[in-house]
Amino acid sequence: MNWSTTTIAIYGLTALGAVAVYLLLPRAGRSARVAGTLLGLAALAGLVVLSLRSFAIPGSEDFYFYLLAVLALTSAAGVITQRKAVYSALYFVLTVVAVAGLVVLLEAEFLAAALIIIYGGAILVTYLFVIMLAQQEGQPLYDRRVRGGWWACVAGFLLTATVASALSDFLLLAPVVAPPMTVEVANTDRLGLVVMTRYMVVLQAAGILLLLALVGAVAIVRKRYPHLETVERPLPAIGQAGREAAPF
Amino acid sequence: MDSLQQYSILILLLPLLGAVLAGALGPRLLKGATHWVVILAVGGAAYCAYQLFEVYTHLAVHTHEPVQLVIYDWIGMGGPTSWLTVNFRIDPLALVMLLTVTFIATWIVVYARDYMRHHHHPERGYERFFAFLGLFVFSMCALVLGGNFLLLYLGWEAVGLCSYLLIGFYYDKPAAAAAAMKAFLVNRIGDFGFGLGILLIYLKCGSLDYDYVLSSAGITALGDWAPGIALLLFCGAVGKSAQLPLYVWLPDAMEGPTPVSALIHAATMVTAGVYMVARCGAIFVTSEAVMTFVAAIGGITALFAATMALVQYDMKRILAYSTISQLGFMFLGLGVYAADAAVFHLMTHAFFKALLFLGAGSVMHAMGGIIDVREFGGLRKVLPWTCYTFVIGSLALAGFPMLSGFFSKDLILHQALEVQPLLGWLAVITAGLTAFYTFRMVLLAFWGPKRLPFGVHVHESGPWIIVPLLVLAIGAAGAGYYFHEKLPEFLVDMMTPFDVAFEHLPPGAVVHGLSHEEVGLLSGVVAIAGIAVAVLGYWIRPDWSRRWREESGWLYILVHNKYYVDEILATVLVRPLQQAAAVGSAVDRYLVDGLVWLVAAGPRLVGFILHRYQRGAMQGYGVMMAGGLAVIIFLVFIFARVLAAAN
Amino acid sequence: MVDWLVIQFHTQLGFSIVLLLVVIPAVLTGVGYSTYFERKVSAWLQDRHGPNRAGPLGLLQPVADGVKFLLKEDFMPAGADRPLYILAPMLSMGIAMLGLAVIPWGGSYQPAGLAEPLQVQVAGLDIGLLYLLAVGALGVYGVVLAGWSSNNKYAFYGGLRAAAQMVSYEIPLGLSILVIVLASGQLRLENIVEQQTALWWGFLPQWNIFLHPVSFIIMFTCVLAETNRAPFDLAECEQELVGGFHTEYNAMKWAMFFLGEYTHMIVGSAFMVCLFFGGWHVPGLAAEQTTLWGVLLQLAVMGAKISIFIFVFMWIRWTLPRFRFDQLMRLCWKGLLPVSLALALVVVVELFFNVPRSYWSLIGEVGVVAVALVAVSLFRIPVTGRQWYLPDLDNRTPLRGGSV
Amino acid sequence: MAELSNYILVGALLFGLGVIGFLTRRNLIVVFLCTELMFQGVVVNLVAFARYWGNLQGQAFALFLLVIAAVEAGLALALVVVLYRRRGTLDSEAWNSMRG
Repeated sequence: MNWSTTTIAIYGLTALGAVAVYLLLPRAGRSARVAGTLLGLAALAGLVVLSLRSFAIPGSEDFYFYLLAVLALTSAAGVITQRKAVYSALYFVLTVVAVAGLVVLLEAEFLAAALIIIYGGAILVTYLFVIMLAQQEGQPLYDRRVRGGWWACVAGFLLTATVASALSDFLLLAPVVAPPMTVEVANTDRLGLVVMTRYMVVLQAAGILLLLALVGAVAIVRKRYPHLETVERPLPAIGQAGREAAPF
Repeated sequence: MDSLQQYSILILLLPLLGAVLAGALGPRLLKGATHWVVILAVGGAAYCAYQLFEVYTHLAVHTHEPVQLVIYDWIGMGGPTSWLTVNFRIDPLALVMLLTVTFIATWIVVYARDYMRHHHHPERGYERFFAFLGLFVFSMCALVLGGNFLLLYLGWEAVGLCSYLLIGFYYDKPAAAAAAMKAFLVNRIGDFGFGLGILLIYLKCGSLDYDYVLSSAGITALGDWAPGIALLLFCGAVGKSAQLPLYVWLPDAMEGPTPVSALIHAATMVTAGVYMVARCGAIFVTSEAVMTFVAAIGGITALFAATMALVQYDMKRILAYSTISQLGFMFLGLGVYAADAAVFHLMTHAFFKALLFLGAGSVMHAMGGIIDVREFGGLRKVLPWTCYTFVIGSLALAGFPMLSGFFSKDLILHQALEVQPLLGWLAVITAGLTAFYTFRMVLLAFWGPKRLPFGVHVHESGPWIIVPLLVLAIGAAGAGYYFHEKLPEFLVDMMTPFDVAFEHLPPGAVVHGLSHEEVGLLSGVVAIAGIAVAVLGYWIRPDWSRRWREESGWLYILVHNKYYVDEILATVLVRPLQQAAAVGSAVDRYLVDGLVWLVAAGPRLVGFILHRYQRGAMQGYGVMMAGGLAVIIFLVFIFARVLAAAN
Repeated sequence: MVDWLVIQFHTQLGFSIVLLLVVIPAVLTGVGYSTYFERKVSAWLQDRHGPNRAGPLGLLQPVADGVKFLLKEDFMPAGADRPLYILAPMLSMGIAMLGLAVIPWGGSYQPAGLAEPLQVQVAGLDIGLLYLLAVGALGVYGVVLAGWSSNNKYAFYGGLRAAAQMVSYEIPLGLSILVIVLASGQLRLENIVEQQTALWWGFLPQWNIFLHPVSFIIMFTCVLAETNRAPFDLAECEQELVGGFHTEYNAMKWAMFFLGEYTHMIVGSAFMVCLFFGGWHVPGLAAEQTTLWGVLLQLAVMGAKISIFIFVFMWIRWTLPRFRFDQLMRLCWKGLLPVSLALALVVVVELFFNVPRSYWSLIGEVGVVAVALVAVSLFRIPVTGRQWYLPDLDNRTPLRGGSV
Repeated sequence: MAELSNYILVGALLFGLGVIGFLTRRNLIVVFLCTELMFQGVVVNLVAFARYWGNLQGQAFALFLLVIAAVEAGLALALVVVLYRRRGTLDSEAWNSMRG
């Protein structure tokens, strides 16, 4: 199989996937979910078959790779096709877990743990929190139908297909095989050394960025208007307020 | 050596620290106690300056050699070794300046504590004021301590900045804001020349260190450019030290608070020009013509400013013109190869002029901000301390025998009469005028019948004001006698280029007319005569002064209007510049802006067509973006493939 | 039997499977009896008898409960989100049990005829600590989803509270663990335990609790909050929210929440024991115990230490009153977080200056706390009380928009 | 052992799915979720490159990417809350007052 057939295959399968996603997207009227699912699975299977040719003998790691990759992609599709935002968020958690698994396969355990702790433990919980705060009653209209789905799917397909085919094309010309890892020092230690020496300034900048985001988020959300009922109440004298006995 | 380094760094850092603390903590934390920070800082700097002096004079090596301290490498100028360093040069000249500056500044900061607190202005900037003062002392010390021209320039501009900030201290007063602007702009003219001079020095010598530039090798490297460079540097001195024709900013600078006038515009900053010329003597003496030019500018400015001081009524302005005049004396001294006398005069002048300004400030303080001598009189009884310290300062300024001004002025006059007899005699006349206008002011303010402005509760100032006055009065009275032999001895190294040049003057250029004692007698007589005339005209027979004024006719009007210099400058310089600016502005507005508008019209047209497709929905833009990106990547990919195929 | 299996597989894998087969039933039984224990403890604390009907001393009570849970009607509230409603308790319990994998239950075991010793641990990960943190981070989903999917306001508030609380307390938790990680330079739990088996003066084991007591207190507090135990059980406080997130649950699904909570407690206790109390280390006994009996002894000691922790949990629950929610958050953000940050900083500085692993760190920690106390008392930082310096704002977030 | 191109493909597809979701979904929160999905694709790519190039720079960048994601989540969600308070809806089409 030479490069041009690979490219064509990638284009074709991506297009198939795009059609599947289009069918799966929520919209008014009857949506062709079953057809979409079948098409999507077909596209995934095609991709698996397409990439299988690069293994001489598939090993157990490859099995895990396919498992996690398929899991990541299906759950990612779930993120964008679910009608309820909560389900989107949960599928996203699944994606994160799958990606963390892929990252473990790539021998970056620390990053995998960080992914789960930060994404799963913090970011997505915050998302859930906001979703719940902001969406009380049923499914609003805007979640039940997408808009411009067709154009978006074409654009996304074009982007994905060009990127994927371009990258894998160049990589196919010179197949890159992973060098054996020299595991004398644990991944965490080495990553720490890199981050703390070579990327010290970036690390500092990242810290400052986080601080800024913290302050910014508080400043954005904080309300500056006093409530009408409480406006009249005089403020307690400094240092006295803690002493007034008002448990409720 | 170590202690030299420590003390010199401390001299710089203490005031800076004081300024930063006062500025940062003052408004919130220190408030009314801000002065303590700056007093301690500046006083500490004065102490360090004294210690520096002690250590320097007790060095085991040959005395009075300049000591170079390299603090750190500052700016790499290309090449592995060529660095502009921050280095200090400690030598007698720097020490004299440092001691003078820090000593006077200490007492003025003390004085400012009461003055700024009970001031008639609704005071908002108490902390700001002290922060600026600290910053000024830092800048001035950096100027004096610096061992190269770049540090000199840095300090030079920094003191200019402080001067600007402090003149415009009452920034809500239009006059103050305008005066600050004027000072800054006029100084720019001088500093432009100064900067050019420094650049030329670097071009010619490849170094800015005094050590090299002022050595014989450096002077040789400067070659024929030396006189030109000297003139350019002098240009800066003319601006900073308010000499003809750039003196116009100094009288207006009196809009600032009085302690500022005393410290910056009388005692220290304005003498930076004198310091600079003395420091760069080796460059200036390369040309006799330049020296003559310096002397001429100094002598003429002295006379010119003294005549203007004759007819002023605002005490601070009289003192300002007097300052210009005395600075003229210093430049005269420099121009006639008597640099030690000039520096000596700088020091004594710092004492008595600071004293006079502070005294005027005390009067102003008592009068509720009024400083025009026509509005009050006979204050001798109500303000005794102020009055008598003021009289001591005035006597010193007038050159009354055995007071400090007498000694320094005498040295300058003697040498001037020898080298430039014409300017020398002019200076003698100026000395007489000085005595006259000084006592005119004293008599108008303190003698005669008691007159007070309406509604002012007059009171003598408190100890925070009186003590600095007394200390400075002691200095004004005794410094001349105490130092008149020691200082020239101490400064003998600095004098070497001047002395050498003096020895090599062509025969006949030096006239040996009057001996030292005769000149002393002459100046004493002139001073006493000036005082006597003032006493006659303003105390014993007040109607005489009125008659003088009326009889002098157009001359009086001319002088009273300050020779119309401001107006002439406005006509010759400012108006044409404004016209040119108007033309430029019109070109900018119609021609350039029109072109820009035309250029902009294209996108506007495109935007007019496209704007309807902007629906404000970000995802619509996202679709376009993703599609466009995909097309670009696709094209790049195809292109790369075609290239690969072609190869 | 064990030897046979191990030799059969000739690897750690076999032993891990054996261990799993032992640990999971043991933990589940332990969980069951924790509920019994909890009731007994609360009874003792309140001077009553507690369960004493089913079996001798009521020992069969958990069995009876189990039967009841299984036989009860499985109820689905109206308008509930069906898949998530079912998924939530499973998540809650399953994720809690994931943590058991990296806990070192004992030291190393050397069966006869095997060249290399085996770790008494299901999975010895390089990043065991991080794994535990990650699993703990995921634990919140069960509660949040239960709250959301029940279609019940009280449950919903419980879920929201749980989300905010767990996300917040994860930060000081991570920082206090970071102190230990920094001090020991290890991310493997078993190595951290082994480090603590050394002795001071020949008799005192070098447990981290002696070196980092403040870090332990912070971690303990955070574990209480992470497991939703009193006094931090705001997500299920019955006075305000009926049953909180599990208001609508009953039967086995409710039991799974219960099991999840107690498993969480056990994992948390095991975590703390490993970090601060020498794990399986038996004081007074050499660390190397490779015989079967030695390993069993270590397992027993580990179990005993965990049990003590669980007892402390219960003791606290039945002793301390519950926090108010704003107090809870303030305690985290204004109390624990700054102190744990300062602790981490102190440890970093000590590491930087190569301060030996000795009482210096103790002094540093005590110093941090002293400074914190002084700061709190001097500046009156409202760590749990009312904040007097903020103007009265409407802090209620409108749930339906448009209040501007 | 899987080849680099396989991981790249997974990353690209994740990214593409994120793009499609970003472009089609109207719920602001889901839109932001989709940007995080794109981040996931990038993480896979970075770590894969790091592994196959035998260095750790990709991992370091992925770590910083997590920081960016956290920052984005914090700020974006704060904004969403404010927007929701203003209009009472999460529909991205409610916010088109910047149209030309």
